[in-house]
Amino acid sequence: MKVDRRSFLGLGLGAVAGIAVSPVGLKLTDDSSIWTQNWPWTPVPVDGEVTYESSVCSLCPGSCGISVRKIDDRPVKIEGLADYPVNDGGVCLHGIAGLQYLYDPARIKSPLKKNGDKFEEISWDDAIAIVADKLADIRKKGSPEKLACIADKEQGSVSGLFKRLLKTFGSPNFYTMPSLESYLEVTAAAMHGEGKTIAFDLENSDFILSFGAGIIEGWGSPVNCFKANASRKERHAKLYQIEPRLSNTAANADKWIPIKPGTQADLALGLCAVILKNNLFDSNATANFKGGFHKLAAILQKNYALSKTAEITGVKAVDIEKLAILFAKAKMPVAVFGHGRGDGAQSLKELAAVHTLNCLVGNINKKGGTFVLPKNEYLEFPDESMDSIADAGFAKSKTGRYVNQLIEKVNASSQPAIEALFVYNTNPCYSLHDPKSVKQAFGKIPFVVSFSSFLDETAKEADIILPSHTFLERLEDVPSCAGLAKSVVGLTKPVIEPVFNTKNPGDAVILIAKALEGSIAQSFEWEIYDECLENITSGIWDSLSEDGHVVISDGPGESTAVNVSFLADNPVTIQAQGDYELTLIPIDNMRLINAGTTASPFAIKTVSDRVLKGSDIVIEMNPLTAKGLKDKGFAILTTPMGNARVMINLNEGMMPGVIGMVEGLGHTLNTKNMSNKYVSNKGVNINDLIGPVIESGSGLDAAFGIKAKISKA
Amino acid sequence: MFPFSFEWIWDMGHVVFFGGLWYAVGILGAGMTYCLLKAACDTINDSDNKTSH
Amino acid sequence: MKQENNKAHKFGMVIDLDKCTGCGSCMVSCMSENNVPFKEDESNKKDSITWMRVYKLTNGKSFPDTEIVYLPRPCQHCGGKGDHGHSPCISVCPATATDYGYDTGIVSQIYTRCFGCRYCMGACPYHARYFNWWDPKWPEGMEKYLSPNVSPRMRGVVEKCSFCYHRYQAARDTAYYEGRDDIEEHEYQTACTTACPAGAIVFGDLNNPFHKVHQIVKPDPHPDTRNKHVIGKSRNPKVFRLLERLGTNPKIYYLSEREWVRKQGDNYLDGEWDEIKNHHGSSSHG
Amino acid sequence: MSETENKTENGSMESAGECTAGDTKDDKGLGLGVIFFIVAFVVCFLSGTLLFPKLLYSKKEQPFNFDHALHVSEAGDCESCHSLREDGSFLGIPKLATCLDCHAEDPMGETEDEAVFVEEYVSKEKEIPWYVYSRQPDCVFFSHAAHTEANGMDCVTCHGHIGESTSLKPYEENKITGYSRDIWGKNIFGIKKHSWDRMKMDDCAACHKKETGHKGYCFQCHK
Amino acid sequence: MDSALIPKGAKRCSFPKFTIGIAIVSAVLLWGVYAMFLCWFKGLNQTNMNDYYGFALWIWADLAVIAVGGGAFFTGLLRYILKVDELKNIINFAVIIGFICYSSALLILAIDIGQPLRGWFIFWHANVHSMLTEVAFCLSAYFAVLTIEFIPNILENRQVNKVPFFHHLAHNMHGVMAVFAATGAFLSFFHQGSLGGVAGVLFGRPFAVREGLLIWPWTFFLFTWSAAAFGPCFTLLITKITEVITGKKLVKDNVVYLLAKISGWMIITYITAKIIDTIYWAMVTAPSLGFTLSHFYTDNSFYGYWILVTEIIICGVVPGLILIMKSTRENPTLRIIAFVLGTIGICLNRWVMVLQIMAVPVMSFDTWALYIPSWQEVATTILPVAYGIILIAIAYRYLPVFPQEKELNR
Repeated sequence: MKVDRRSFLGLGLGAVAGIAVSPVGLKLTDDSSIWTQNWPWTPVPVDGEVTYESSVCSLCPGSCGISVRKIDDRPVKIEGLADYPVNDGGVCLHGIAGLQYLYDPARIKSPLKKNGDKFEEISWDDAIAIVADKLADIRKKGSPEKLACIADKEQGSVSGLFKRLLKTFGSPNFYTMPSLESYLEVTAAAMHGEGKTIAFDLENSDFILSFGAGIIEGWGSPVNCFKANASRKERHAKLYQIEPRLSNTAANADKWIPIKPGTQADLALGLCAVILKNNLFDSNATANFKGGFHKLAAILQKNYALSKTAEITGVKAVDIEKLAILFAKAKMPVAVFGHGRGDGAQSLKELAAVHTLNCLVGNINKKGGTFVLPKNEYLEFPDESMDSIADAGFAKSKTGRYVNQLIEKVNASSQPAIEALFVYNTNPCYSLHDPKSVKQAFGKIPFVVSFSSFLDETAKEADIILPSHTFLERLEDVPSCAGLAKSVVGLTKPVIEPVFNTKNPGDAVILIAKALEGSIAQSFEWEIYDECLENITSGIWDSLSEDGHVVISDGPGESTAVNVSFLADNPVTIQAQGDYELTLIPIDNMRLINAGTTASPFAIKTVSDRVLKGSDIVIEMNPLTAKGLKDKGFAILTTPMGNARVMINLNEGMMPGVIGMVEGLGHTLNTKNMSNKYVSNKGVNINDLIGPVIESGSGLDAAFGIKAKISKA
Repeated sequence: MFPFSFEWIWDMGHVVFFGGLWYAVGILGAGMTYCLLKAACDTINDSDNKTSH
Repeated sequence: MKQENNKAHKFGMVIDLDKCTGCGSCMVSCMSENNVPFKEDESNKKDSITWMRVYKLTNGKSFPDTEIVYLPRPCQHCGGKGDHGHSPCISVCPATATDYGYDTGIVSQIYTRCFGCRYCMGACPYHARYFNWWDPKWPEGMEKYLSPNVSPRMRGVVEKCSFCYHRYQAARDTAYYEGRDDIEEHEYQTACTTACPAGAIVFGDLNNPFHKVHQIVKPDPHPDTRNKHVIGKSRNPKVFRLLERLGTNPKIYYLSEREWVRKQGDNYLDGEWDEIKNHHGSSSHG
Repeated sequence: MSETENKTENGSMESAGECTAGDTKDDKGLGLGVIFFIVAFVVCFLSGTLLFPKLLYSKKEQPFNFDHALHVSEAGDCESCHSLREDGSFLGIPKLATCLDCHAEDPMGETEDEAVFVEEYVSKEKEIPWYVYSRQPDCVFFSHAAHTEANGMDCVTCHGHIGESTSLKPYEENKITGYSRDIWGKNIFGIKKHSWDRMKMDDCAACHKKETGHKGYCFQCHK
Repeated sequence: MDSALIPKGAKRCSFPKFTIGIAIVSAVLLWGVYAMFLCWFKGLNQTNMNDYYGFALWIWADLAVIAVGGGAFFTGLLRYILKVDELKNIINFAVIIGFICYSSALLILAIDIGQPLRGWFIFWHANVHSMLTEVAFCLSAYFAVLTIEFIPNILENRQVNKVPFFHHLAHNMHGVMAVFAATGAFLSFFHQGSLGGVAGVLFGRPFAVREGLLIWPWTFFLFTWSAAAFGPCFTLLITKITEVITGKKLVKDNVVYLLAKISGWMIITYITAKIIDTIYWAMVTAPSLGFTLSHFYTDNSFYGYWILVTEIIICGVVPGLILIMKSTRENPTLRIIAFVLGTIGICLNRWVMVLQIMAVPVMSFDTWALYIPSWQEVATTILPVAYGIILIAIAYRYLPVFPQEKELNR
């Protein structure tokens, strides 16, 4: 039998026909496409039972109630908590994106110790021991005041524990970063006496006069403000916005009044002058004025005549007059201060001038006006036991009045002014003006301990990092602040087991205190932070733990005296540093965060390409200012502090002569083996371009911007 | 594509579209089958002729 | 079939542009709810997936008369000409990867069916459709927050807003379990609606006169007198739809007191707007 | 050049010669071709039908055997364990906690499987990694409530008589797609005799068409 | 070396020279293939396309090659159905060009989709309302027709034809070619049209949308017509290029004149219809949607009125006039100019109907979207060109493509 060509042909054809009739072809075609529908590298979320857990978001001072949707024990979505007194179901984009912080690539996964320019992982026991040893040394040397702490805020039990540690250690050097709440307290202290704070009842006011406060840019308790703003339409309430730029608040307001940057204080005083001149003030209210009301009135008539105010501020005289009358005649007007988010630099002159308007129209402690309230005090720490070292150290005066002065002092002295520094929940190496000098100061402090959750700019400067749980992993009390009319204490609850080897910062403090032994350890009698919290909030713990929040007060306080002595001394208005022609001012953008934390990848994703393009920051200027620079072109922005390459956005909403640059970009969250490329190395940190300008008298950094020039790149 | 596939509905669109299409494809198939068969026959006839000669 | 049509929902949305602050909560809530991925650089908005996108509109005037309005734009869930369900995208999809739910009025997108020809994207004048140019990747561990209610998409397919259809499915499951025929207005709300801190978004059934969205929009059930393809035009003169003249019949309505904003909702020849704005909302039937 | 040309000429002459040679033995050649055709056809068809599924699917044993029949007789019905949650979602295969509602720390029976259950999972508090025969891909949304509650369907319609089985069959996983074989069906041609033989989309559609008059819209079953 | 395969009596360049030529083009081909694999394995992020430009360079290339490949169906129609006998001297080449164009088009589609392994869904899960479905079906079916039309020519290769079965097959296929050609013309009519319909049905895109007849927008008919008009132009252009490269005259002038004349008249009638369409669209369709013509041609850096003038006047009316007038048609230089302009014109038309549609903003607050292709896109676009050159070279070398070659090159 000869196998010839035809046999092969037959064999081949037979094979083809056989395969064709078999299901192989059909099945493989089907399966290969199904394979593309289930690529093994595309994750498949695991299904399970849906549950909701209530908690409180503590990403910003807003302290909104949140509802965390979980699938079995896995949180998958954060939503606003309905009926929560602060936000009633609303929630901002940063809160919603909270879960991204949980798994952030820049999270610190265990305690770290700096070794050269690298960090090494160490155990918690070792880390606490190192910190305690170092602190014990300082104490042995007899200068316990050389331990300092910078925290994000004054309120709350964790800050309380830090303060308590410092006090029992023997140091008065507890600092907080500038924030709206700190300005409210400074203003209240200057005008109503110590230990008070101010709140604005925006949701009941019928005329909000905002001196640049970004009511919908993240000012105060953001979601609460969003709601108050949105309800204006139904309430027929008005919002007038005074600032050099057409911000979102200005755009959403009933009227935008552009003003030369840095002259808000002058306009406020000008308005006061008109009100006084036309007898539009509330005479019952002015009866409470102390500290030279007549002196102030005389100064106002002299220095803030209409034409003069108009000249200083760039607002037309008729408009000023109209505005003053409108404000004074409104049923319940309220004047609000704080540029943008209100946590940037501020002068006391401006704070006081704006608040004087409130005092003049008599809205203090009235519904829809401003509330002067005692500070949110609900914590009852047991008395601390102090040894002699502690007593001596704590009695000394603070190294500087505010953080800025602390940094300045550290940089100025040749001997270490501070031996050890704790940094908790804040990022001064990013968010203070001129971060370079802050880093320099950190370099001069021999021992820096960070309690950060992320390897941010400040944590990178630390010698030891004791990583904190994120707000989704820990129990903590969250008092509302930042001008919120209701004072509420919320309870942040752990909604997930800690993802990494981190601790509640409260626990870390307790451990350190216990390791220091003696009277310090005695002052920290609790085993763990959770026990401490229950203990020190015993007055409200039951309802706090049951309802997740407690409303401490819900309305105006009692009438109060007004002290105008600061203004009566006729303080000078702060001028921007430098002598270039243009003024650079920071822009607050709701989709970014300008405090220490970086915005989440989701939030960064929503940022417009007219704010951030690739890794280039985009600045805003009026076409009249541009002088030949093209939209979307590149330029070099120069200020006395340095320069940066920027992209141009020609924007008719900018006042001519003013350049706006967004805050919250230019983070550098990367080291050799840790980075968050989604949010890092994008744009420029505006604080690099602005230096602090200290207001005499108040000591506040009041740099509202800086002089700048721009040239083609 | 076929009346048994999920998207098929017996409506004008499907009847006209696939009617036309299957008709055209049918002609092509039939034409090619015809050519192939005819060629095969011709080849066999040719060789028959050859061997008989 | 007819009976079913009578029962049919027509889910839609009305967005109050005067309340919208451009804060971005809706965008993030959507991304978080729907497992939308993110990548290193998202500043090229032409390849950045945001089912809900907030546009910034200006009145074009110079300082200090400039005005800004933000316009959130989800998928418009077009009903197509005459509202028959032939939206621009559905009619062009060659593989039936997108269809019109006649029971809900929702335009679907099935990622596992889509083979990525992108014809639908070309057809959509709202740019509401997005292509997965890249494989979705989450930083290590972050995939743990993904929701099982929405399937993550693979590279090479188109995706878009689904009106959070999974929430409708979940609400219906509960209703079935409790032996109810239908769901309540509050049971089915999209993620953007619930997230909006300004309460600018209202969602519900446009066919249901008890729903808030119907009460604000007051949709005209008859064809527009000037364009027979347009159905469901709002009888509220402050309410408009985007590109209504094209006959796409979107289910997203916008509300604004400002005339310049309403004008930017569509394209007009010179002088046309003045004529149209006077007629706006007054249909021959209404 | 001319040389090569000659060679090819020769070559073609040869092949032409061969052709005529073949032609002379025409019948035999054709016959052999037909036999080869048939043999190849049969071999390929059979391997495509019998061998191919063996290559395509990998068999996996369940962690231990589970006696459905016994549990049904003890616990009542399917819903006793495979229940709907209060939000109407389907629990699927119960968690260990559900098992422990009846099973105490000690084995109830004396089978080896029960021993594995107690030692490996109960005492270690580990969930049992069952392979799910009817697991649909991630893109599918299936509402059990819509089928069992709203329309009173029986579990058997889709899942067959698994409740009467005393042992678990091996789980067969498609190596390409990762699907359970039960989705395509045991029959490699995709032919089914019972409503529970296959769980492809077309099977859902056919039933929907029959029961509701409409195959349904994409989003009804997809996510 | 390969002389046994070369048609009898035909002179071809030496094998090494041929090999070198092919090798050079193959290098380009491989570059394209590399880019193709990048797109397949890494995804379409390799391109510069984006969500605004979902359709871009490749789809243009796709439409363009199909348009210029229209010469095959139209010449076939004339040759087999209308029995214009002279065209038998160019039909083989027209078919080969068509085959190249259509196989390229299918390849381009396979690279251009996001999920190539699911490409068959377009057939299996077809949505009959989509123009793209119609394109896919008719394109594939017509590609089958072209293959069928190409087969006899392959079978006529000197060695292949020696096999009796193939000899008979070629003969029989010639016999029924009219049936195939008729089917091809039917399919071609629809898919060329559907490609036009692809743009014309986009009622969300006022730049693209056209009114029309029943379900077919005017662009449907314009596309078919323009492919029939400009396809032969391209066939003749490639014939001329082949003649220049081979240094031989391959087709008699009378054949060229005839086809050029037909093409000319088709162009003139097409361009008249196109002008009417454009005017109607500019005056009625677009304004009814709130758009003026200037909206489509201003406020951007690329798409100006020049494009309209170039497409319609310079690359439409001008070649049409050249080709219908005997004196200009028979002037070799002018004729070639007309072919080149015609080819540019049709490609420009397809460009506009793909890319400009994507670029024009529709929402009043949207902006123009322009895009620059990445090298991968360029490479995969050049890939079919290289493949075409190779296939033409091989076909010309080994197949009796031009019946008049022997006669003209004694």
